[in-house]
Amino acid sequence: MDYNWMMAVAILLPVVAAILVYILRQYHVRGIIVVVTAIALIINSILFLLKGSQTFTPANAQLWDTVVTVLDYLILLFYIYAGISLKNWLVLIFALTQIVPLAYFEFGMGGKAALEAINPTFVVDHLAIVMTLVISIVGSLICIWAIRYMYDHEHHNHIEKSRQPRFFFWLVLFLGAMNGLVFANNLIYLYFFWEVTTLVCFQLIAHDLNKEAVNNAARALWMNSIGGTGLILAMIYLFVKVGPDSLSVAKIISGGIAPALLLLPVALLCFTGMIKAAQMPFQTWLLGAMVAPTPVSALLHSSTMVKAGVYLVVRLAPAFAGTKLGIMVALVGAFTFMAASGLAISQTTGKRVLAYSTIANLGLIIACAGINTPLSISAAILLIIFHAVSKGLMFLCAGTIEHIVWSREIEDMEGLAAKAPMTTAITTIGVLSMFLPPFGMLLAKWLALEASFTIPLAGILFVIASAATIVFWAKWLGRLMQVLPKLGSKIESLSLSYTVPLWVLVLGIFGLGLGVGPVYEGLVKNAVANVIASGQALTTSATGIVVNGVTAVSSNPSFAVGSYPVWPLFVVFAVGILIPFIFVAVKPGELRPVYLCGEQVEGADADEWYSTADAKTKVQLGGFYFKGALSEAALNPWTYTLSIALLVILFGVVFLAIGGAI
Amino acid sequence: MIMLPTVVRNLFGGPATRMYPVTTREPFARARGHVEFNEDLCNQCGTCARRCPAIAIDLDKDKKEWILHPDRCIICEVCAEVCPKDAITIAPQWRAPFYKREAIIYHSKAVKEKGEKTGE
Amino acid sequence: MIDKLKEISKDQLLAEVKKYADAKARFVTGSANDLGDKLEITYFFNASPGMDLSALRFSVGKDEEVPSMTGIYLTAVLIENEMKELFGLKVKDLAIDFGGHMMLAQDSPVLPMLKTEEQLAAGKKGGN
Amino acid sequence: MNAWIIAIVTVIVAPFIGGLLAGIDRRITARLQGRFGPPILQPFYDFFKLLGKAKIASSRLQLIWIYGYLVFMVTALLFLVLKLDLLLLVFVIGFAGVSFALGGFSSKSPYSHIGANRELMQMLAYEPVLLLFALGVFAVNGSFLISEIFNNPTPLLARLWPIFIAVLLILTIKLRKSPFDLATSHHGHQELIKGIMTEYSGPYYALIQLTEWYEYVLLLGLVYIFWANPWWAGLIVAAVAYILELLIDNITARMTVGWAVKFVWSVGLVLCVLNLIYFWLLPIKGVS
Amino acid sequence: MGIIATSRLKSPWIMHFDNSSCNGCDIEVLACLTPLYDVERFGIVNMGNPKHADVLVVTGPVNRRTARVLKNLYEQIPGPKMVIAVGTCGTSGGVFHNCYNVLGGVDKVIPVDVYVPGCAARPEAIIDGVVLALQKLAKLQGVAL
Amino acid sequence: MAPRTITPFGPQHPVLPEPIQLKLELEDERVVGVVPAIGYGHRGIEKACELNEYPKNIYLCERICGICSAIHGMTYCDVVEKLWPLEIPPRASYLRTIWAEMARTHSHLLWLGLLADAFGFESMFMQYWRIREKVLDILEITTGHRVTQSVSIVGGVRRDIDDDQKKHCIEVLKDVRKEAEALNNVLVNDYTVKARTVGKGVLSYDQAIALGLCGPHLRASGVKEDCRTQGYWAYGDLSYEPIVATGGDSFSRAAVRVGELYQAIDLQLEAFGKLPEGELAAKPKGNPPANEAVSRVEQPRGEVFYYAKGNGTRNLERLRVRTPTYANIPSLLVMLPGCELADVPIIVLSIDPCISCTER
Repeated sequence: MDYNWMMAVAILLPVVAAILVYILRQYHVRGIIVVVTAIALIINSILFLLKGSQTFTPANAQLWDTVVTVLDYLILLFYIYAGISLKNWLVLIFALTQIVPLAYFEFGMGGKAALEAINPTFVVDHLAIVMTLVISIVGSLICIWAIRYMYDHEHHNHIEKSRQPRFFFWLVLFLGAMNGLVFANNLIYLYFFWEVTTLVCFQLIAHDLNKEAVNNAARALWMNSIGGTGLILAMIYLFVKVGPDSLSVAKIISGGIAPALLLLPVALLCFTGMIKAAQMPFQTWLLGAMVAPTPVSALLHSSTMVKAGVYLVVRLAPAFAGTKLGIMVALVGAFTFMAASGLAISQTTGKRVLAYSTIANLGLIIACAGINTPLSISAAILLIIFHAVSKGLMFLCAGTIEHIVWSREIEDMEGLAAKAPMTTAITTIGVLSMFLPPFGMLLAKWLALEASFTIPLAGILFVIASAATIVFWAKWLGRLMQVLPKLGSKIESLSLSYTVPLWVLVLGIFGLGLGVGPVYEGLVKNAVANVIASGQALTTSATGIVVNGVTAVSSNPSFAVGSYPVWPLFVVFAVGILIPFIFVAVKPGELRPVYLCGEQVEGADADEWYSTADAKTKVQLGGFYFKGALSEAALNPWTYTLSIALLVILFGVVFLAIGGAI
Repeated sequence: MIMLPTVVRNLFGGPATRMYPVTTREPFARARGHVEFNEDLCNQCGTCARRCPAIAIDLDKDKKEWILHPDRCIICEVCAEVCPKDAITIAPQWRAPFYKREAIIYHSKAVKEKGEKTGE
Repeated sequence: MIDKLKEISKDQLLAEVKKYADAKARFVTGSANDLGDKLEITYFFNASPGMDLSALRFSVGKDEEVPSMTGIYLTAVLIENEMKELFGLKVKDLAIDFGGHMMLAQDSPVLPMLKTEEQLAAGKKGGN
Repeated sequence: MNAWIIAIVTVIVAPFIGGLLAGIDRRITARLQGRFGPPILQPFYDFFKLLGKAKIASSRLQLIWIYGYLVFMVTALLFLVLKLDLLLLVFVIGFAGVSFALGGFSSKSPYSHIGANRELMQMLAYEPVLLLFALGVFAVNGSFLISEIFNNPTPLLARLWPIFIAVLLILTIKLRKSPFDLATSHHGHQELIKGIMTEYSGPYYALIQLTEWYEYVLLLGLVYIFWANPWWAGLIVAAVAYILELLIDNITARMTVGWAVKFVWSVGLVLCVLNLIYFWLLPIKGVS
Repeated sequence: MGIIATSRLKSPWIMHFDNSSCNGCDIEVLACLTPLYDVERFGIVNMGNPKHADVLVVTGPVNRRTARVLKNLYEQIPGPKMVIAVGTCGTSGGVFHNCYNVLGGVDKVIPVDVYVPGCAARPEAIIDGVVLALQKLAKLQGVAL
Repeated sequence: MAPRTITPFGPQHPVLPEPIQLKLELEDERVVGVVPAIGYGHRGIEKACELNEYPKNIYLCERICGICSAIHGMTYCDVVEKLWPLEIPPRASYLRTIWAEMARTHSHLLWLGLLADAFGFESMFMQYWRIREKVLDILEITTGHRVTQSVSIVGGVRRDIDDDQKKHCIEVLKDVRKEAEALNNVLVNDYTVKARTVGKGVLSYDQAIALGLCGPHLRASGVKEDCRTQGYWAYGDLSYEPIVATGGDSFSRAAVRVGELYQAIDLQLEAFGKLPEGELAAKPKGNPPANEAVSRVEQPRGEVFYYAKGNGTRNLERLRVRTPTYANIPSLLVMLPGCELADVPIIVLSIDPCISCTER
């Protein structure tokens, strides 16, 4: 297929589809459009993979430049409008901090020259292909799942005038913006797509239009506007200090610019990425975003949009290789990993746990980028892939559960295994895949730990975070399992719109996990090479992965640092969990009520006991949340202080280095 | 840590265990173990039955039987104390466990003539 | 004989108990007795520190209500519940009400501590 | 194919060693308490008796997880005897632990529920130490592979003794000894009855015992590798560590879970970190 | 399964339940576990939980409330199981025969295999009782004790 | 929505030797609410005492509680003797005192062992119970039974202690004292033990009075009250001073009992030294007269209160027994909320509960 068409499908098709779903308001028509778009995007992304690394500049470059410029200002003007109409001064201030320098840059300083100076406009390398695969496949599945979810959502909330067309408009539009973002080479284009994602984010968080939703949307908007400001400042700095043609991602990472000049703009760009990736102390916007309907959380706030932040940091890794900035990036990421994992323990709402887990894993990816060795970059890119699939699945599970028990509270999910065995089974796989072997997430985390020796402090933070991760996931899973000794619960019937994406993602988890060797060889290895050139960190075989000692510690090429037998571990998983799951049976006569000190009410299914005055009392089990020691109130003063200090040190290091250079 | 000397002393000092039932310690001389009845002395006065707090002793005056319910006896020694003929004694050996609750029936031999007053 | 026994009426009860509470006396226990037509209630107190015992006594008809002293001495909650279920004393405003099943199970005898006719008869005979 | 033979032999022999260790444990514990104690083979009697008990359960799910506990514990042991990746071994133990806790969660029993939560808190305490142990091994050998430990003539103990002390703490937790006998209780004399194990009985409880035997061997194996060369030195270290655990069990009161986490973090974790910092200040072997 | 039958005799785990006993027999049951008598020599372990127990050791007379508890506990013990009634009150109600809330011996509620008399039953007698119970089990299974 | 756990704690529970149920409401592991459910030990002894002839009640009252059995019997005899009133011979007073203190020795050793078991210190439990067997042996030698001593009758005692037994007892008591010292040292000074007991279940002086506590539980809060100061039996002749601690927590309760353990041994030794010769029992004349009497005796667990009313027949009209635990149980309602689940056994045990006493 023609590359023009492929780019058009990737970026413009979602725009067209978005407009169509907005105009054609019927449920079924909308479904068809979304499904067709999804399939087209998935096929298209695979074509990108087959085509390999390419560059692209649109035919009517000037026309598109103008479109981008105009839309930029429209978006920023909307921010100002939003700030005024919501009476939210932070939104207004940070909209102004964007529009004023942008206008000054483009019109006062002649920044428009940069638009023409940069060639190509888009660079589709392997790292970008990894991203577009994630966006197109996981993103599309989430959109399909959303069809039914939004229907149920409005039905349950008795919304008379459907807002679904509007919802899907933003949702589908977003896929195009994300593709554009990861392909963009020109920083001005990058900025444009960046702002589109921020706008979509704002619109979708506010979707339900209640007070909390609007407030949280505004918070997301102003925080990400700080990031936007950072991007603009980086562009201005590069434009002034280096020249118009330096506003190109390829140029920044090619090593063609003096490192001292690059340090500040790269730091600013990383800062922008960290805000998008909700790193501490900017985590609150992502937590607030959880009020949105679950497809939004799944698509924007876990598997794709926030990945834009880490994508930017990983992409820029060559630009801070070997600097203290790299160490600081690693520490900010590692600290976020630890603090967010710890805070997740005290969360009572399923989606907030997922949000903290997302923040934590994004932190890990950023830390890997900061460590900046072939091994760690491999870990980072594997994490991007596996996290998107697993966390996407987890959000879809959370949403499906939400529509079974009509609550987002973990406590209300107690005993879900009896009510909805299939959803529970899928959720179980999702949770296990987040933090345990043999699944990909653990593999990547294991790689990250093995890579952490260059920045020891990061390694220690990883270790603590890993332990906390176990606690909050297992705790949640445990609540689902807490069932009465009932036999034979019926498998729940769910709409295909729910089940197909869920099962595809489950297959994806197993497929990617088992096929991590080919995935690495065929995809990740090249993507790593896009970031860091030296050597090959891993060797894969049919059964597993071996971490090579070549670049890490020893000059002896046969020296292995670690090994991960992938297939044997999957066999162990099958033997230990799947086979018992199928074959362990309990006969009705074998069931006994739980031990309640001898006072249980008779009958195998009773969960009551005789208490004071022989009255029957129901057993109630509350989850453990350690509200005293681990709550946000207790930990946040520390996390804020430390994370702000880390950011200050980060910029301090940069300014010291620049000062030294001058 | 302060417990360390004690446990180490235990380890090397050998166990304090009495290896019952391999070796059995003789019961103490006046321990209250079980009730023994001397058929030859009992005159069926019934004091023991009346004073027993656990109704463990029955009398069948017609059959001249003195009936002990070992499953009810609390070995309080009252029967032995009140018996005017010292027909009841308390032996130090404890009563062995059993599978079935059964009364033990004795025949009183020194029964007085009918119509004579039973003493206290 | 019990030294320092003070006969009162049930209406004076709370006021008298309050005096003990104000003097920081320890509540020892209570005792009820079935007199046939009435219940005789005795409460024992100990003037702490020391072992100085004193008592309050009143009698009530079996259908009369008695105020609870659990508001003053929480620890009386057991004895009041016990008198309620064993003697049928009607106690008002209990801090924790076990509903007549603190000691007794659902199939236990009802008001087991009330005296039988023979006991009452024997008691009168012996007392005279 | 050699690896296959080692694996099969391990799977068969380890429970016998573990069971004997449990028997010795009970005998020595009895002697420490001034008692005579059970026969050394008592754990095996218990095991076979449990196999012959009637099966009862209070939910199907709880039975599933116990297989996960067993299989992953065996896997961890195989990682050790096949001298694979130490870091991954810790994660595999983690799966076994999570599986065990989930088994506890999988019934509506308050005791196993609280026990499972305590188990997770204990994991919070010991996971970092074990992971840092792996990092420490890396700092010494430049590799996470256990085979490299055996190739190294200097014992780990010489340079990782602070981590060794921390691992002994973890051993106390994992062997479920006082003061950390919190989540399940060996003797069932605590506020949670038998914690997670409360609802398992008969053959399923036998499976837990079997898993514990594997765990004993695995844990002492982890102690063993602190002095892997020559082969007998590690055995002595492991034996001494085992006796030490029994002593500690008998001279301390059981503590609370909060204390356990605080203590292990403030002593064990700090020891590990100090040990690692010492190494990171020195150049790592092989790194230019 | 010879080995299982043999093991059953060598590993009788007990669970002790106090009905409404006076404590006398309870402390004697506990005393059996302590150094002087150390029933762990016979593989006896005191389990706090019916689901792990083989032998239910009951002390005290059954009263109207514990009857329910006793029955529940008995049902939660997986078979094969034995019941030992310890003490005179557990056997028959003993000195509490005329107390209104007492139903009587343990056998009013659940089947009892062995009675250990005594008020309070001595530790030696309790050990004898367990041995008697094991003899009964051995006979049922057709293996030698 | 508050995620809380509501769970039973008892009646069959390994750390509770006796049937009582606490309905616990937990937040994580913190106790936020507690409701006790009792009645598992209720037999109806008070009524049976009215139906029995009065001498039989000795044996029934002894079985109110098997741990303080001897003192229950003595107190019953004491209150019935007060109905006449009947004077008992001095040797009987001394023997009662000796046996009461011997019972206290064994009871405190038992309790110290159970407390050790409650915080999972198994070896300590075993050691206390090993020592306790020695005390049980001398109890059996002198009274005829390890547990239900049954030595008291209305008017005096049933058995005597001869010189050989006396010598043997003194020897054993000194030995017990020596062995207990090593263990008590652990209990009072060991870090892990203190971490589990200090500051658990604190009651102030005023709270202790308001809750009407008694016994070591009361004295651990600093209230110097002990029934033995009344000077009944031989206590008036012996040098006696109540042992008091001021912490008001579980640790102080253990400390008071440790002190009383030594004191009990000292009192026995002193009483053995002063043991007068003479009759063992006075014979009561006729039936208990129509009168009422109160007897308050210090048991190991605290003050036991017997109220008796005679009516001239062979039966008592009313016997009321208030046992120490009856007074102490309401304090659980105050002490438990706010503690950890792991502290529940310790706090419950710190009052040395005797449920069979409480519910009779």
